[in-house]
Amino acid sequence: MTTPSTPSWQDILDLVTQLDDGSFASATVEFRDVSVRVSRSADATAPAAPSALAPQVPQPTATVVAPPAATAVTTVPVVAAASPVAPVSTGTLVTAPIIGVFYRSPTPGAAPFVEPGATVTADTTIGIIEVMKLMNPVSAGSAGFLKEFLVADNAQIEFGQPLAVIIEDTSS
Amino acid sequence: MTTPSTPSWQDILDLVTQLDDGSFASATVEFRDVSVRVSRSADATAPAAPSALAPQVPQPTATVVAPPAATAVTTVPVVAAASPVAPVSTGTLVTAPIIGVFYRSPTPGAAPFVEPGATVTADTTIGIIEVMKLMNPVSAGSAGFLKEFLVADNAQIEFGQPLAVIIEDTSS
Amino acid sequence: MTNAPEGKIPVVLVANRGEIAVRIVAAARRIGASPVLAASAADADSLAARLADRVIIIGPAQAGKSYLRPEYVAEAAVHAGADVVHAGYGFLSEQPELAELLEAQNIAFAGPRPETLRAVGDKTSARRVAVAAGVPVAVATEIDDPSFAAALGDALGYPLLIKAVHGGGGRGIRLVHNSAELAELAPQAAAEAQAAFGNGALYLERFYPAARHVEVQVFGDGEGGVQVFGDRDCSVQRRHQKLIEECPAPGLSKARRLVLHDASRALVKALRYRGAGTVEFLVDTESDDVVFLEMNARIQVEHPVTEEAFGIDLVAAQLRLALGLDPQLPDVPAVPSVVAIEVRINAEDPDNDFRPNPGLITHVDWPRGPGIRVDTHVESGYRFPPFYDSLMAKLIVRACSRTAAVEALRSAADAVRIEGVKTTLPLHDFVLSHPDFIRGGVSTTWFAPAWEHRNSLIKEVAQ
Amino acid sequence: MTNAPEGKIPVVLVANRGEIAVRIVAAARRIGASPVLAASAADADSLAARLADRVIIIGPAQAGKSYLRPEYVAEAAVHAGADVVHAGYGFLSEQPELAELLEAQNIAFAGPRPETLRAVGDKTSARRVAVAAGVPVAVATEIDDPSFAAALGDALGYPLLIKAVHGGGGRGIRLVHNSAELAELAPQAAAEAQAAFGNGALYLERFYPAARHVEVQVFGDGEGGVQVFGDRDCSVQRRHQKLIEECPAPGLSKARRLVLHDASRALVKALRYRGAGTVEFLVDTESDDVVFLEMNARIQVEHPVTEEAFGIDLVAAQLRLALGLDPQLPDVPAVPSVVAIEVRINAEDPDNDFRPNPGLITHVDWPRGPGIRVDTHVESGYRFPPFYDSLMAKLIVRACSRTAAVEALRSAADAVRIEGVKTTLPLHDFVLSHPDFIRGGVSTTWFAPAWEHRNSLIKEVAQ
Repeated sequence: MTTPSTPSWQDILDLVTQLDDGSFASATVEFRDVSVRVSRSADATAPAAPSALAPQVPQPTATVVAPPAATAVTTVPVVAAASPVAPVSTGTLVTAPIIGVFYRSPTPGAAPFVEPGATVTADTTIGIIEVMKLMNPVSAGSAGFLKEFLVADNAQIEFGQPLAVIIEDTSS
Repeated sequence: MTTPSTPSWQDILDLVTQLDDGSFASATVEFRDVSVRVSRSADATAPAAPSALAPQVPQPTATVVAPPAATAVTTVPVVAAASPVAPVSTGTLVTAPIIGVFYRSPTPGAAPFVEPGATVTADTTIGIIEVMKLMNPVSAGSAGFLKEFLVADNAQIEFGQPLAVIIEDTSS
Repeated sequence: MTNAPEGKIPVVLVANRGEIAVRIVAAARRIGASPVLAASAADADSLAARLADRVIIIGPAQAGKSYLRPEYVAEAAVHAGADVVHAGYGFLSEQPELAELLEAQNIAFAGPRPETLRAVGDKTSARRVAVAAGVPVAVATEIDDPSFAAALGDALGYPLLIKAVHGGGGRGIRLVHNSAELAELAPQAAAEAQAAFGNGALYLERFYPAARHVEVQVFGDGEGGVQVFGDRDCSVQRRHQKLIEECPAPGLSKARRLVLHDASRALVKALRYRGAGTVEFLVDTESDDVVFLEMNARIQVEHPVTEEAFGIDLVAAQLRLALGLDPQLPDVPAVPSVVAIEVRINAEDPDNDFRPNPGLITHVDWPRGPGIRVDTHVESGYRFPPFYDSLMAKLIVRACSRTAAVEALRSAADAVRIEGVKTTLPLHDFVLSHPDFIRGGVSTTWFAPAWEHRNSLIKEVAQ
Repeated sequence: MTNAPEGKIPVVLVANRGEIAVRIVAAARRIGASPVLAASAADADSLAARLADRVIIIGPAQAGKSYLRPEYVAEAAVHAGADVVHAGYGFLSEQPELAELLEAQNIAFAGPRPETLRAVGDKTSARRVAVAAGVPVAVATEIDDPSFAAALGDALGYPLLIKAVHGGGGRGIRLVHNSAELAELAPQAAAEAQAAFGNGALYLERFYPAARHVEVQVFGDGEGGVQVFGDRDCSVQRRHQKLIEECPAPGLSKARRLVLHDASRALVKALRYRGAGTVEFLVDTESDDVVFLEMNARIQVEHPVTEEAFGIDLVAAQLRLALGLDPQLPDVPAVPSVVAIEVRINAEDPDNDFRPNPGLITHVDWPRGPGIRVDTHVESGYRFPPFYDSLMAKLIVRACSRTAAVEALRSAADAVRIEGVKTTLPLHDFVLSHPDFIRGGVSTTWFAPAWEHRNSLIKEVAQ
């Protein structure tokens, strides 16, 4: 039996948008197991102990990935607290366009397509995902430099799972 | 299954909108397991201890009576919003100590025990409740004047139902 | 019996709480009636209250000032414009006073006539009716002279109990295993009875150290007509509290089942019994003896196993009969084609001598799947009250064989999640996995030592 | 087939969504296995996702990029360490590609062998297998020369359909009622078929204007062993979509039932069929004809009525068999001792030509009570997605007779509360109250005109 009106992630985003559009200096919203606190100054929002995401339903989310993104690239402008996989980070996430096994090199033993810190264009291949023997290249999706990989080489990954962070080239 | 009177997420959003449209410098709203705090300055949102764990089980029905009072007298210091029966009023409620039929007179056609506006002591009988042919007197419970009856003569009443309002004699 | 006027939706007053109130509300819906709940102030927010069309608060939380008061319930029935009152089990369900108050108001009572309630409500009178109807009862003989006790005992057979005629509450009871023991203890018992109760009169009763509790579900039309809906085994008990029940009783021979069913039929016929009832027996595992215990003149906690096994709705049938309608119960075979087993999940701490454990149930998840039924009033966020009994839920599983049912019930019990209070689920895990229970047919004395043994093993491991 | 290593808890990958995913999770729990859900991103928060031990997102919301991709599901099965994959119904459940990919990974598929899926997946090949097994099929005759059509038609019997051999999608089909009509229309049909399909070849097929849809539930051991679990009537249909199903099919003669069951048994034996399957027939109400339609090589939406009627768990049996275990299904009589009926509650607007009606379900309340089963993934606050089919819930009721079951289902359907979206509940209220349905045995052509009639009456009243 569920939590009739437990807000979805989209609801949370809507709320944050609304709060942001509003004129609040800070705000705290708690609803069931959800709490949202925002502030216009950098200090006030230190989330006290009762952390936001304590799902009361046996949420199997350990493996579930942040926003069910339809595109492979998601912009993460603020704290990405939703996914246990995604670290707190700014930048642009490259997410898996497909389920499979992620490889950083074209063949075992070969050099990786790119190393962290490397400059990439939107079309730069940063890895491949193998699904049932079929290889699918993954490109960076935006230009900038590749800050870090979020999954290990050879890792089983799901659709939508964050793979790497690109710091976009804002000068261009 | 659901909680008719637990606010939905939409209710929360509406609330936030309303608060933002308002001229509050800060606001805290807590209801059941819900709390909303907003502020125009950066200080006020320190999340108080995770708010009261009132059971989220819904409150029933139109016929149910205010606080399940064990005693027949309930003080209503502020707006009595809980009961659909009790009007917004200050004073002390005389509630039914028993289920039955409420009579304002000792016998049909006789004069009422008291009329609204009359002065009463704690022991003044203000009516009787008949339950299966047994008569149970109801006393005012506190001294003052009887402001009004909240149920009609001859009405079927439940345990705990507000019967009358006494304005207590504060001079004494 | 009252017939609701043609076209009017009948109103059912539910005069109970907890899971059975929810169950009665469902039965009212089932027959197209409008359920109204008579609740204490503590239950004003309960699931049954929310499912009912209306709630009438009859008194404060204490049952003695609400659920146990016939006049309050009758008053609520009048307020509700009720056509019938269903009192569930416990509380006023077998009180002739309520039935009589309602009769005076021309409101039906979903149960037997008041005189039937009186006839079966008292053990002595129930035994008298049973004997008259040819129902087998426990053999008992009064001892006129303690020095002749051994001869009487030899005629009865051993083991047997020496009881004080004027005793009670288990006091002055002695278990003896043979003639010599009886000869030795009888004078002693007489002397003690004289001292304790002012009267030394004794009687002897056969004692069955390893008997099963088997009961027969009956439904009478009030005019001598009887339908039997199989039997239930309720032998897994702790201090006379049933823990697990099943339908049919496993491993009963055809002959023995016939004795039970025929005796029950005879009793119901003799009483011109109206509605649902249960005839309880001791069924010895060491002899062919079958002994009448008592008749319960109400719907039982464990009625769902019978409903599941036969595909019937006993509570709806009670309401229909009380309203003067056809109860719509089919004739069924003596043994159903499927097996149903129930476990009672109580808010008790099994590791703390089953101490009641009320409180806030922060989260609850009931299992799902075919053949699984959960009768409960408990939901996430429910504050389990300290005022009433500790039954949280009945988990019932139906399957095509007893083996399949035991296994399915174990899986289902394992899938129950209850957070916030301690429950008897560990007990069920223990019983449902125990080879004795899996084999079937344990006696009422089986559970206590088996559980003791389990606890001592756990203690050993911990040390 | 893979045997899970001794002692390891088997992992079941659930490759579906909605109510059937919840159902498969329950079956996994039932056999003590660990359920892992392969879900699209749209279903990451679904009830099945919360009930499973783990969720693996296989693709975006669109089924074409998630649930319909065998390689994604197989990949998820590898990630999950699955021992068996259950694909429910629809999506990949009858796709040999998935079964083959899994076979290559040594993961069991809870369904027939890939070659069986191919054999029965194609109508022509299925008909060939059926004929070989002695299963009655619709009589059809190819017309070599349109001018001889009438003679062939007279031999077949009327009414019949003229169909183009190379036609399809219902095009070029003509209904004729007698010899003269046939003689007149055949040359015309040949000319049109020539024009439309480049080939004028025609054939004649018996047409049954008032036939029922009756299907037989089978379970094969994969080596020629067969168990039959009765029959279901699914004749209440709208545009070939089943709305209401029941077990057993009402009013079938013993002889006719025997034909259906024996034919199904023969077909399953001939295929050495593995697991649960359904053999569908047209059963004419105007003659004794029985005609094979097709075999569905999966668990069906309507499987619960069979489970409820016989007290079995077909989905657990599928999983057990796929894991190399005893499916633990009993032998049952041809006709169950109780009756089960199911209504499908869809998120469709019956007053708007059954337009799909997804959206936020603000509140839902399912009925409770004995014999009531609700298979659903819908809860209060669920946002019913627009991407998939409109099935919200299956409400199943079991009772001791068909009359009792219809009545109980009507009460139960009446007690359903769904707020936020329009549903097909008004349709069920209409059908369950209709004397034709109450009588039992309506044909597949019954619903459409009856519903039309109801709507025109409502319109009249409104004017």
